[in-house]
Amino acid sequence: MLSALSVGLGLYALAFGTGLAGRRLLAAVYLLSALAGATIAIAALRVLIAAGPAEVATLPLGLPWLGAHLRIDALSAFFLLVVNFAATLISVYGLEYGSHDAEPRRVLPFYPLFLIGMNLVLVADDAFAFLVSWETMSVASWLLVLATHRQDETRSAALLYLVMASLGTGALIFAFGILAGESGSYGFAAMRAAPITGGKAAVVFALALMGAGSKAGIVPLHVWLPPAHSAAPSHVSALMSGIMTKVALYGLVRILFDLTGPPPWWWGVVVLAVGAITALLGVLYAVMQHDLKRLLAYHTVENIGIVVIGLGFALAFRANRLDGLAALALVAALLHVFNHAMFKSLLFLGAGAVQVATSERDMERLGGLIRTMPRTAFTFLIGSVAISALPPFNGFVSEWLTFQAIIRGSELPQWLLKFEVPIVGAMLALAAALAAVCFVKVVGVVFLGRPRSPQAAEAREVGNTMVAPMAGFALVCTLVGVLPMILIDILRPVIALLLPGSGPALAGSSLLWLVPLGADRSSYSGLIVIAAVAILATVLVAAIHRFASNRLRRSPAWDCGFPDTRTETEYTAGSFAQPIRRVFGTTVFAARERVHMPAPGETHAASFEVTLKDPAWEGLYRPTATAVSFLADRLNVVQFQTIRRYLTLMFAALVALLLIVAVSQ
Amino acid sequence: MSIVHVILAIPALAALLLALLPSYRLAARVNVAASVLTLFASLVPFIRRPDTTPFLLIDDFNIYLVALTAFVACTTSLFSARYIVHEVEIGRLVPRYLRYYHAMYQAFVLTMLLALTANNLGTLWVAIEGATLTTVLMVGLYRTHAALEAAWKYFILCGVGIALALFGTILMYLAAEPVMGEGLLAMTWSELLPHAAQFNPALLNLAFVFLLVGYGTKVGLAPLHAWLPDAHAEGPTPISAVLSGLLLNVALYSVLRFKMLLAANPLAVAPGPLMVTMGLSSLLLASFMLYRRRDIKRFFAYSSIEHMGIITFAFGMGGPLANFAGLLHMTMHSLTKSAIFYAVGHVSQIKGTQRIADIRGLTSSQPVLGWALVLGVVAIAGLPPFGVFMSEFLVLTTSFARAPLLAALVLAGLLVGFGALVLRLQGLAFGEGTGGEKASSVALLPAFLHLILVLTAGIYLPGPLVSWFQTVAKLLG
Amino acid sequence: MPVLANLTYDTAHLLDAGMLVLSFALLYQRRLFGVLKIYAMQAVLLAAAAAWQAHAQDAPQLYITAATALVFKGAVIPIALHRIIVRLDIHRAIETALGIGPTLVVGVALVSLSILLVLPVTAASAALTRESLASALSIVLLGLLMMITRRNAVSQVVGFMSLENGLILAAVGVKGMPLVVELSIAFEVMVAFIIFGIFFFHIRERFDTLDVHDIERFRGERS
Amino acid sequence: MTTSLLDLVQLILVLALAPLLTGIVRKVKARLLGRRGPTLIQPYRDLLRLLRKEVVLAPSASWLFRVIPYTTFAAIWLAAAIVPTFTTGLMTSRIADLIALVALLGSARFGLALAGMDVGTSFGGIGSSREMMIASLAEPAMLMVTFTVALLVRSTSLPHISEFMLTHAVGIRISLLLGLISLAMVAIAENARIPVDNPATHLELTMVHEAMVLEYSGRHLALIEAASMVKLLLYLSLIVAMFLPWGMGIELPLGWAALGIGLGAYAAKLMVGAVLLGVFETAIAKMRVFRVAEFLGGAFLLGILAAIFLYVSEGL
Repeated sequence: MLSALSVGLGLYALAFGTGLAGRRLLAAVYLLSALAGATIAIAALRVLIAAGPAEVATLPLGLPWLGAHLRIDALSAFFLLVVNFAATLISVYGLEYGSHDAEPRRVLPFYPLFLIGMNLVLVADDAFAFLVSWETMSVASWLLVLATHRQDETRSAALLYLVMASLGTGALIFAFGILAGESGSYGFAAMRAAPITGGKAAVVFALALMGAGSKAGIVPLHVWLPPAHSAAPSHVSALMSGIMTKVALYGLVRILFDLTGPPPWWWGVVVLAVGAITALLGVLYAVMQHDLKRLLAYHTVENIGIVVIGLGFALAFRANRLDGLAALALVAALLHVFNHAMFKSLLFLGAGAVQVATSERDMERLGGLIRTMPRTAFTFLIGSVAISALPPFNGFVSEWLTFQAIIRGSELPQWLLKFEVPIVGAMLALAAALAAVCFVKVVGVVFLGRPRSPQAAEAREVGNTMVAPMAGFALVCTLVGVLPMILIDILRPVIALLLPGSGPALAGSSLLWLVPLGADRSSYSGLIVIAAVAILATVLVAAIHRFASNRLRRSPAWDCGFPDTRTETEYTAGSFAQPIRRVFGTTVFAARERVHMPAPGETHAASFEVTLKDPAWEGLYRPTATAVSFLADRLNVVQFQTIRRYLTLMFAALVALLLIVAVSQ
Repeated sequence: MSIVHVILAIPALAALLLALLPSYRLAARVNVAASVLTLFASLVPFIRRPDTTPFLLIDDFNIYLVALTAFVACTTSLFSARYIVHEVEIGRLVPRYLRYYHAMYQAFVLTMLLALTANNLGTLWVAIEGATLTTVLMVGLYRTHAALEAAWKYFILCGVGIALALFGTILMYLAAEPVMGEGLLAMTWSELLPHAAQFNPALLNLAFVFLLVGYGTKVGLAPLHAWLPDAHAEGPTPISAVLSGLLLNVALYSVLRFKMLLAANPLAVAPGPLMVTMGLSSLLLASFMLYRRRDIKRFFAYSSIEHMGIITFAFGMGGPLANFAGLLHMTMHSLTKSAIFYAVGHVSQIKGTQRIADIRGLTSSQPVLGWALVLGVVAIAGLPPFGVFMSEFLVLTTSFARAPLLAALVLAGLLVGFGALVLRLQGLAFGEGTGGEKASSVALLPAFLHLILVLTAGIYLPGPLVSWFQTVAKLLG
Repeated sequence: MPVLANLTYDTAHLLDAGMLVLSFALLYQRRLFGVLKIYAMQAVLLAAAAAWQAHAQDAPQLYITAATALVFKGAVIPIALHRIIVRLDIHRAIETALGIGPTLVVGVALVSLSILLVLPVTAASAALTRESLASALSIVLLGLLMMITRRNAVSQVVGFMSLENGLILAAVGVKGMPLVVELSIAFEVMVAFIIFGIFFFHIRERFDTLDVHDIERFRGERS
Repeated sequence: MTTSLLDLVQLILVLALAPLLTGIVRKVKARLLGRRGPTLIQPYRDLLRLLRKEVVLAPSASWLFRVIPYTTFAAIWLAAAIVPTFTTGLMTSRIADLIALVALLGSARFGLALAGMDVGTSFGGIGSSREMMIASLAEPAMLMVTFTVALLVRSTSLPHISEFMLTHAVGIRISLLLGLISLAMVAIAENARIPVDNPATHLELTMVHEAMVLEYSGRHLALIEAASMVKLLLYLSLIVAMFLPWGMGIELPLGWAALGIGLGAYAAKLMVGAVLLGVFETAIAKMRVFRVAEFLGGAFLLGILAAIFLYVSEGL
């Protein structure tokens, strides 16, 4: 594996080099990246199947007395698989998409660098190497976001992103500071050997949640995510949303399940609450959004929340020695990590295709693309059903498993958890349902109906090199949805690593049947469901066309007798979201609708505008910004003093220090 | 005649020679040549370390600082040659002003090297004072009202500082005299250190206060920092580079020398708290000040104050790791900041302004220069894989394990400053470029040289350097 | 010989005290020429003190210090400053940033602080050293105080120089301090620079202009 | 009989009974309003008539529009077949548990809502958006009921639930009662019945489901109509299977007697359900669309309440 990894990283590095050379070598960069991704992904897959022992290596880099420790265990391998598999397809997509970039030179070098950073995070085995890779990842992605630097909002997004990323890194630095202790033993091995407990562990927990969470985008540390992810070029958005957030979650899992000792039960309480709030708020934000890529980014927030819920249950069960259930929850979480990486990448690539075809991100100006871009539309549709957690696709499987974990939540002894579990379940259910709403909106407004703008009307299907990766992702989504056990089998070594003695996860399951909790409990067979529906549908079609009628006539839409060909009369994303906005928006986002209807005789158009307030922004970020600028203003007077006053300052400092000494004697 | 004498002799002779040379073009070349020679000379001690004399010494602490100083002086002289020529071309400078510029430059280098290699507290003081005198004239080089004001302020504030430092030195002798007996011995650093344990701790404390305020003024610690931003902003850019890259380091070096003496004395009040306080105040003040800066050079000058604050904080915290971090950070900062000033110098020449607001979209209009600036700021902002990250990582981890509250303050300061740096950087380097650019021959070799060094240090530190750092860190307690 | 020891001690003490009193006088004095005169007197006293120390510690090199003090500070510098004042036609009266009364109060506080600092610290060292060190520290602080309470450049320079007097006094007071001559001379150079600076920079009135907008324009910040 | 055969019976049964059920409901309502009302087999006639008609398709309709009716119908049909009706011993009941069932219906609705958006008429949009809004509240409520029951039974597989309810002395529990009410409310909403929606309305602005499928005609419309009939049956049998599974055949192989009892009991329960629904619908008036949110919110909260009740009682 290590050899494969080094080969892969070498290829990435080569891609980085060629990227510096400029846009002529665009194809080379993306091909090399794809190649590298494939190499590492295959190796990681083999490691997981073989379920061998962890491989370690130490390089004479980084902290001189420590060196850079690398370690590839099942957990790293799984995430390596996720990252590099997705990266491979996305790189292929980049071959064509990249040539549409305004300034490829601002993307080419940093794209492989970004991937290198993420890969290194996954294999780092000491705090320093981990954080260096972590920040390298941030810097590279920051520069990638700045690829569209000419828009002002991009720059503000990039600024917010990098500052939040550094805040997270700061938190992680502190967390590792505690784990390493005053002696400064930064190696993960040493941390595992001497697990901390009590107050220190609590601080580490909080800091890790904050550090990894700010990168993963858990509420309220999510504000940077949508603007940053949507500002970047779409294949980069796919990397950031689909993959980088997973790397962040890897950090969380690594610290909470591996580096710290057995968790106290209240960790579960906190993580569950955070996850549930993140999932629900994320999807609510998304429903209110009409910018395609922003909407997808907000859904990333939601899905991160779902994963975090799974982790929360894993922690809670583990704290109560219910290792079997912990394993179930962890499988659900990790499975969702994989699934989200797949369908979110797919969706972002689809959004990219739409952008290439129409140069539009605003949903209100799209529509009817299913006729002009059928293949993109089809793959995007699959992605949408998958992310809406509907069968027969992969999103459903992981959420189903999460629900199974929730149902067993009653076996947790602590009262707080007992009360929390059903509420978390309710919020998760609500989130899932709202996701469906949101993606009916997306598919319905973007791909169905009639084009709302000339660009949308003149859209052309994108090339095969862009469609093929999307099709690949769609295929994986379907496959995992239909036969989830093939992936869950791969997950077993990870579970064995993180929850030793939990026994094989989902023991009762077979390739066909998914049985989480023992034979007569509950079961699901994606394959049979899809097969049955398919058979019944075909039978119906055959029968009806044969015996009833197969005649068909095209004629204008009925529309209750008032067909109106103007596309202004179409239902828009805004109007589609209105019911939900009425129900939730007013309370959560202080949503205000302002309608201006011109009086009869006035010629100008009527107007309708909606204002939303992000509670996190209003409550947390704006005050901070205000405080900083206030202090900056106050302190700024120091710059404008006379020399005599500066001397007075010096004098005061001297006297003060002298007084200190005088007192201390 | 040991190598140290050579190291000192080259700039001394060069200064004399340059004082006689009328043509600034020729002088610039001689300046470069002398600097290169000094650099080579300064590498010799790595091979054979000269033995200590009552006045001069080379030990683990200053051996790499001497090399660093010579190196930065050398690269800056390269940059300066190009810069000065252009300044004269655009008429901001007239050759008459430049008459003693290069002589002063070499004299300044001499004082820096003397201060580093001085084994005698008096010599050290004289060297630092000399540094002040030589730089004052160069800060005031443009003779504009602002430049004169800056130079004058610099002179007065540092003059008072120097005076206080002298008083501290006298006290230090007073503390040593009973143990070491009268005479030179009691002012010879290499002799003081072994006996420091028996000195009168109370006197040591008193002396350290004066030395901290005195030399601290030159380090630019808040609230003694007032001279620093204007001196950087109004002087010619090569001088800003050496001020940030060398002078601050050397001043801090002299403070540390005395800190060692206190560290060696068990009874003395640990100087830690004092340094931590001043370090933190500098860090916080500077990081907030960054937001309101409109002049690009003053902006980076404040960033220098910020970093001096971090370094001082690290040494104040003490302990092998924090001290190691401080030493590393000193080196990294001097390399990075001088590189940034090289880039900034070219930028302000090309744009014909130092107003941040008037400089935009450099990566589009001046790719190489723009990206050099981006790299520099990324490095100074403490982002990996550059060396500054390593030191900040060590400072934060070690201090958080011991004093969480202080560490949190440091992180807050760092983040605030970070925000300002990124904000300005994005304005400078990205977005639509502004027109009105004057052609200029850009020599970025020095800048990239520095940045490559910083990058390598971030990934791999050579063994000897590490061992020096570690021995010094031990001495610093 | 105890008597002689006493004599040594008393003389040194007398000189130090005299210098200290003159520092107060500097703080009190409102007219520039008066300031210069007082400074000159202080310099003379310094020279005497140095000479006395040279005699007491029989350290001949201190005679040089004494001589330089006498020549430069006692004569050359005051005269030079006198000329500058006349040449640049600087207002003869002094503006103070802090009223004379409060200044003197602060001064007393500083003196007590320095005594509080020095006397306990130097219990070990010779009485001679202790006294002169205490007064030296007071003189230094008072000089600094003068710099920050006066608005005129010249009086600030004088403040700086009396601060330097304090330093030299300390240097000569400390038993067997080497390099005193070199250090004091190095310091003279700086003082010379400053005086030269006043001339060179055409600083008629002040180190700093009080017009704040002006400063802001200088520092390229607003505007 | 072998179970595979029974599965087939189940599949046919749900399809065959669905229109009849609708017919009964209509009849009951007509009678309560003092009309004679159509015959019970009228729904069958309607469906057949529609099947024979040609399809009129808007020019802007895409392939999705034509595929959805079949898949939707197939999905709902399968779902109906999964719910145990007269016996718990069916293979079909195992392929998806309660949660998967809800999700399967979700997929069907997803497709239908997309179809509503496809032609690009404003009515389709209104219908889809309101349908999804209702669903977004109904689905969680449904899941909460599921949790409640699953918690008691420690399983989400329907046959297992029914067996448990039959064999164990569950007794009357507050949580179950709350769950039942909540489920009933969800069923009303999901089947577009009064007071949430009116299947027989012709006032477009008050329509939800009907507006969504407004553009459908011919065989497609027939399939959608049939689908909603099957769905109604599905929900009734769901309530039956979860809360009153009396008479279901448990032990396999199922003897003729048991089969008879099972079928009889099922038919009787459907009858009662239909009558109750008819009475309810005539007794109450339709509510404004945005009141629906409160209605379903109520159902949702009842569900949560039920779950908490049970979680806590489990804890004791």
